[in-house]
Amino acid sequence: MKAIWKGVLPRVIAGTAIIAMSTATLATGGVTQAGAASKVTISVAYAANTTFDTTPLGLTWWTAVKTEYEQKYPNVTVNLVAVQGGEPDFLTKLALDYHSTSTAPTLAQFPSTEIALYQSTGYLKSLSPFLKNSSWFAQFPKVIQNEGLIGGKIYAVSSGENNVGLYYDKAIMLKAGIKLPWQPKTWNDIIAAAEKIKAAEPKIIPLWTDAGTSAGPNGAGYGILNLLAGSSTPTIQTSSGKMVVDSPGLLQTLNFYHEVFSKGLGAPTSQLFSPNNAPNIPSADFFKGTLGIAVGANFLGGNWTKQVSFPYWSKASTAMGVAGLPKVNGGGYASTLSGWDFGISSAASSAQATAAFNFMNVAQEQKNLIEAGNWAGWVPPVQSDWTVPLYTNFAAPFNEEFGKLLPSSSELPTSANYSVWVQGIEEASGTLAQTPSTTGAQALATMKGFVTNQLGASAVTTLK
Amino acid sequence: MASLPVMDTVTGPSMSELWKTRHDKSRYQWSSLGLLTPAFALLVLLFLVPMGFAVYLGLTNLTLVGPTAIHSAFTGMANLERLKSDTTFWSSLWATGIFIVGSVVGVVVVGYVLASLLMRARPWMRMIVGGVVVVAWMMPAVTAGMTWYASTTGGGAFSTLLGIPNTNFLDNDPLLVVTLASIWSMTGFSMLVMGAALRNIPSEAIEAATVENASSWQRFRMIILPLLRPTMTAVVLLTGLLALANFSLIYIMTQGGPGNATNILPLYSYQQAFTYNNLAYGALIGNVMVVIATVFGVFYVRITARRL
Amino acid sequence: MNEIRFEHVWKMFEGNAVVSDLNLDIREGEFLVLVGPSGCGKTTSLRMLAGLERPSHGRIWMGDKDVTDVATGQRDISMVFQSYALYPNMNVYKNLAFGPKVRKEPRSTLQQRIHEVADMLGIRHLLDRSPAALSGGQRQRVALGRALIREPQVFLMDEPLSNLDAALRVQMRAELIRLHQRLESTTTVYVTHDQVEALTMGDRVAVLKDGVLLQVDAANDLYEYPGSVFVGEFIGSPKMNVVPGTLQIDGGQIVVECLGVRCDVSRELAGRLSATATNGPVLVGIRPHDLHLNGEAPSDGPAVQVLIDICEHTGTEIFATVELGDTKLIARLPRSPMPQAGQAVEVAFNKERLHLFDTTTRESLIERQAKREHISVGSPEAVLDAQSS
Amino acid sequence: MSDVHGMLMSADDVAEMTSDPVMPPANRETQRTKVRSATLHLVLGALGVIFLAPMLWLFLASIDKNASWGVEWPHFSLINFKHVLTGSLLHSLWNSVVLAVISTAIASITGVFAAYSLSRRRIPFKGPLLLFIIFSSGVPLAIMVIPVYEIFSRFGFLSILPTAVFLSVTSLPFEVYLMKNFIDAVPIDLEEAARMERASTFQVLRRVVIPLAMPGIAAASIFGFVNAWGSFIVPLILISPANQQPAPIAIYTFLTLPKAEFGNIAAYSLVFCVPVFILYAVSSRLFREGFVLGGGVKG
Repeated sequence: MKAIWKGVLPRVIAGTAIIAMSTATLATGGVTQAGAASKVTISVAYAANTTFDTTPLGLTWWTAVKTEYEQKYPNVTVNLVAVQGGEPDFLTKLALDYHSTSTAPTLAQFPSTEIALYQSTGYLKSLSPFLKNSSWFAQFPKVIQNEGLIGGKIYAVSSGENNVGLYYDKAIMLKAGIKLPWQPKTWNDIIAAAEKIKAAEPKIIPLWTDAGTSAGPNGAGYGILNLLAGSSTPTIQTSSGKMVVDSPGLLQTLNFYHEVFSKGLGAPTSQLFSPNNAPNIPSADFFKGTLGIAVGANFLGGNWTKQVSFPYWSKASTAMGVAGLPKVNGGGYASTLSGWDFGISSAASSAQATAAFNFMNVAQEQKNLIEAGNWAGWVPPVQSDWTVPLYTNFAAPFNEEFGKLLPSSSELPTSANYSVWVQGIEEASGTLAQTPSTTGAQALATMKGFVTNQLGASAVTTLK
Repeated sequence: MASLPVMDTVTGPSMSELWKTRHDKSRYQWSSLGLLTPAFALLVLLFLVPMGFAVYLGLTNLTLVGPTAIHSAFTGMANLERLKSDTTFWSSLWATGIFIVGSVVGVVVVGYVLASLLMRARPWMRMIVGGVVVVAWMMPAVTAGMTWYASTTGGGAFSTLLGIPNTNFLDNDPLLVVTLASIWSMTGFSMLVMGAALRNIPSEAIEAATVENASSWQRFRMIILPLLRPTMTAVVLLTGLLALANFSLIYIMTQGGPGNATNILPLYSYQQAFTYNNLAYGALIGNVMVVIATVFGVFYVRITARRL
Repeated sequence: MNEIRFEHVWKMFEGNAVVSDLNLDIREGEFLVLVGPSGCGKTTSLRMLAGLERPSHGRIWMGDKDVTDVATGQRDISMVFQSYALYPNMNVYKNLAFGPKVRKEPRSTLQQRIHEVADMLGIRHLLDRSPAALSGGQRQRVALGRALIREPQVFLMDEPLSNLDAALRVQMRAELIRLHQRLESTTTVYVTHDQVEALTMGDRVAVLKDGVLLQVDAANDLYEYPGSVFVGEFIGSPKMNVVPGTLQIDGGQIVVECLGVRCDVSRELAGRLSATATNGPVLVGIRPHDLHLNGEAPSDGPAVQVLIDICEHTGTEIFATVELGDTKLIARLPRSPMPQAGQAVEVAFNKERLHLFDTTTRESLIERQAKREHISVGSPEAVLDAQSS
Repeated sequence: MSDVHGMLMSADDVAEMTSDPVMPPANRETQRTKVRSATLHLVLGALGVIFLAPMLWLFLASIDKNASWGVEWPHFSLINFKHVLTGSLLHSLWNSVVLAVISTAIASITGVFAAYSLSRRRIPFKGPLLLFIIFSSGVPLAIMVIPVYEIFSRFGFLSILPTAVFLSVTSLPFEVYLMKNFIDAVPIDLEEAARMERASTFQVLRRVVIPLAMPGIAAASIFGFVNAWGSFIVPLILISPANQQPAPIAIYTFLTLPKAEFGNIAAYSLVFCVPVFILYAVSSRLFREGFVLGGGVKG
């Protein structure tokens, strides 16, 4: 079969293609710029619509970095490739682009959950030689440094992290008779508070917990996986690479969801399943005063700033409270940790790779890094930045609080099987939200069946 | 026409020579080939070749990302084995069946009802209702999907019109809602086609039946239905094929969810290929769709070929 | 040199011969009509001449050039189609200009030529109209005009009048003849199924049946000397009566028995009796014009008593179907006294104008005068012989 | 989506359904038939409302500066239209035009040649070829995006023009089938007349066959255009560069943004629908005129 592609077909297609491509260039206003011999051209791909809180903020940041970089390195031309669409679409597109060397971006920014996948495909260059002398990388906490560590080499470096905590509307809590500042110690404390809110204010949504598949694989990272992280067995993938499809922790987590939805404490499915970026909906609900508590990601706080305006809420800093998400039976906080990382394409020439790393250097300068964190809703990966006013003042007090919560977070696994597994748990959470009569055990059985079915029995395991 | 005349009516030495050469031998003009080539080259390159390639892909372990994205291997029947025990696939097939049958039945019934009622309605009614139905049919799938999402979600047009503003039809009965959307988007076509067919039914036939005192149901069953059958068959096959390939509408509305409720085969194929990265497995599901489409296609050919 | 010759031309469609061994010479400047019932191969022959069909076997010559394999556009002919084939997307002017344009003929004189032709046909005022806005007769003229523009050596017409109403047909018939006379050296080959049209228009008429050329003759000769029962019956209206009879040759005395009566044929006719004629049964052809009330004409043969069945009035005459036992005949009757159905009358036939045919070959047993061409039907070499003599 | 054989019908046919239906004579219009007629109009009205309801949001939200998913009385403003007719969204519309025009041109031009030769010429294996054409016009080619993606990615074709070529193939079989039927209806006499005038194949096509089969060619082209214009999954997967994405992808992207601008989505979708609506309106006229082949042939 492969011989065909080496034979007649390519020539025939190529003939058509030459005409086609040249017309395409004309038709679309000449997008490809041929670099002069002495010049280096690199392409930098990023998610146009999803990483930054708004599309214009993303464009502003990337354009600023590009301008700064091109002034420093006049020999290098940077093509910014803004990949459009929601997060799942961005991931599909990026994977498609990597698939062909002609479209593979020299430098790309993608979720940390993709690193292992891209590395195993051979898409990524090792960054270890570049990072040896990198001052900024040395300032990363170990857990963030290791995000891109595979087989002793580092393939991607973080430019910002997402973690999760509890947001609550202070006024509603007071009305429900809950003392402030509120800090639940166990999951039961959360349920209890939600029940009190329901009793006091029947019209508002007591507790937001992401559910369903509409936000793509990363949606679970802002919702159910944070509870799993605080369960008695938080493991998703064993050291041998098997996906956990049954464990006490999974059952605890799904039972928690069952309790939330069967008691009518959760958000309606019209919000949870919205294709409109469900994880951001709580910021609007809080603004409208229709939501009591949310298991929410760090970026919700930034949504209320004037720059992001999603929606702009000047009183958010006083009206809203933040708390750590407790573990199941107490004993500290838990959260997932997922970052957005830079990686350099293995298809890049050494000149391009150097140029790309220099681009990263500019992007990781403190001002740029913190601005990215502010506008994209990230906790910067450099620990010292967490107390810098540029960061803390942006969405006070939320940014500072989530910086404090970061050390108690744990990484999400990264593998091809993870995308199937996460679909399974999202479907399970969706079923619990959709059909509250479903028990946690039933949802777990469905998830186990689905993931086992998709991956095969040899790729999954059960924890006791 | 005369049969071949007896040879000896022609005599003389030139005769044997005469019969040797035939001037009007079936000649193919080379220019015909030139005229056909561009279109058929395109069809071969972008239809037959991909079709064959898909069969091959379905038997490999090619993935979108991961180690087998670059170095894929032929794995024979492994994907097929997996398909057999893939409960998501079977539930997707079931959903596809319900979606197709529901769409087709709805399109035919609603299309017929509209066509026959509009024939008897006043002109202004005909203009308005007919126009609305046709506009719904013309609307590109992306827009249709969005309008249906907006109108069936909580606070949307349907729940507002029905006075139950917070009811979320889309999440309560997803498969039903997407099937309704599919019917909505194709009824204009069947209404127009069946309207034309209805107008071609000689009114004498119906009048004759009326004179014989046939009830309106009898008239429908014994006269209109048999005369309409070829048209209906064509509508059934076409809408069936279109429903089978209906990706955009559902993708915009539910992306296959919630759960797998609306995950019909084209969406599941896309999901496997591009969300779970299993290009090969996605291609195999695509092949299943081609097989289903082929069954429709064969019927379609048999019906159309008669009119060739 | 625009003589046209079909030489042993055959045309097969799926094993059937639509045209069998056609041998035909068409003289320069001649108006030749191909006539025959539908399916006789006349249109196919014309289309072969036009180059729209290729003969299966044989050759077609125009002058000394073998055009069998020459493409249609290269043959210097033009054709008027039965449907007129006017391009509906072009107005009359553009229809006329189409040929010169695709042949890249000089534009300078084109308009003048079109105006000349349009004036000749009286369609000058129609030049801006689209074919859809024309009447049948006008379309016909445009089609002619389009053919004329080319100034071809050969003019082909495929039943050009068949789509016109009766009155217009007669008028156009005359115009076509006039046109042909004006274009002196242009040969016209004209196909029709209407024998009246054939007889009125053709310098010569070629009768075809089932793909076989039966007879080529001037109109009058065809009527006077039908070479076969078929030609006798096909040419002339109403149709010739053909009845069984017996021929008795007794020295110089030749007696024909038919319709139950005996009749001595005239000396003149007897002198032309074919050498192959022998005693025994024959087919006797009597034209309705030659079967009339007893006593009406001088050379009447014996009379027979018949019953009038149906009368057809043509205006000047009445042709009546009459019954003699089981035999039905058509006879010419006077308008007064008005014949009545059921009436018994006595009719007689003109014995000098009898036609005798062989019962098996159905070919004529009467030869022409010596100066006439010898026609032996169905045998092509005989045709060639006759033509070369 | 909006197929296909229905292209022969169109919006105006609705208006044309005026040809007299089977109606009882007026003098028999009793009380009963009046009640019946009222019922009929009520049922039709209800169906009309059901069909109209989903479109409500589109129209209301497009002129509402505070639009959401819900239907509500709009805060009237045309700002949404102003927003979507600028910058990259306008560029996406332009990409849609490029995609649809190129794909239509390829399919219609190659299609008309193929249709002509299938209609008029002796061709080896003509029967099987025609069956193949009909068959592939029935198989929705959009389900072949995965193998085509695989092939395109190997040759670096993941851009707008190769995608336009693929889209042309998705409409080609039906276009050929439609155009062949129309060319069949062009009288062969006209072509023979042209041939006798020494016209070449190209001249015959250009001056006689194509003008006369124009309604069919136009119908086929409009089908091809609408097919390419509305396509979603094919460009979603096959077009890699962001600045080459056509409007449907832009609409979809709109939907997935964290901060959805509902009014803009609705306005943009309406703008996106306009060409399709216009084409249908134009084509219905074309068809009606087209079926009359002038008076050149037989009164």
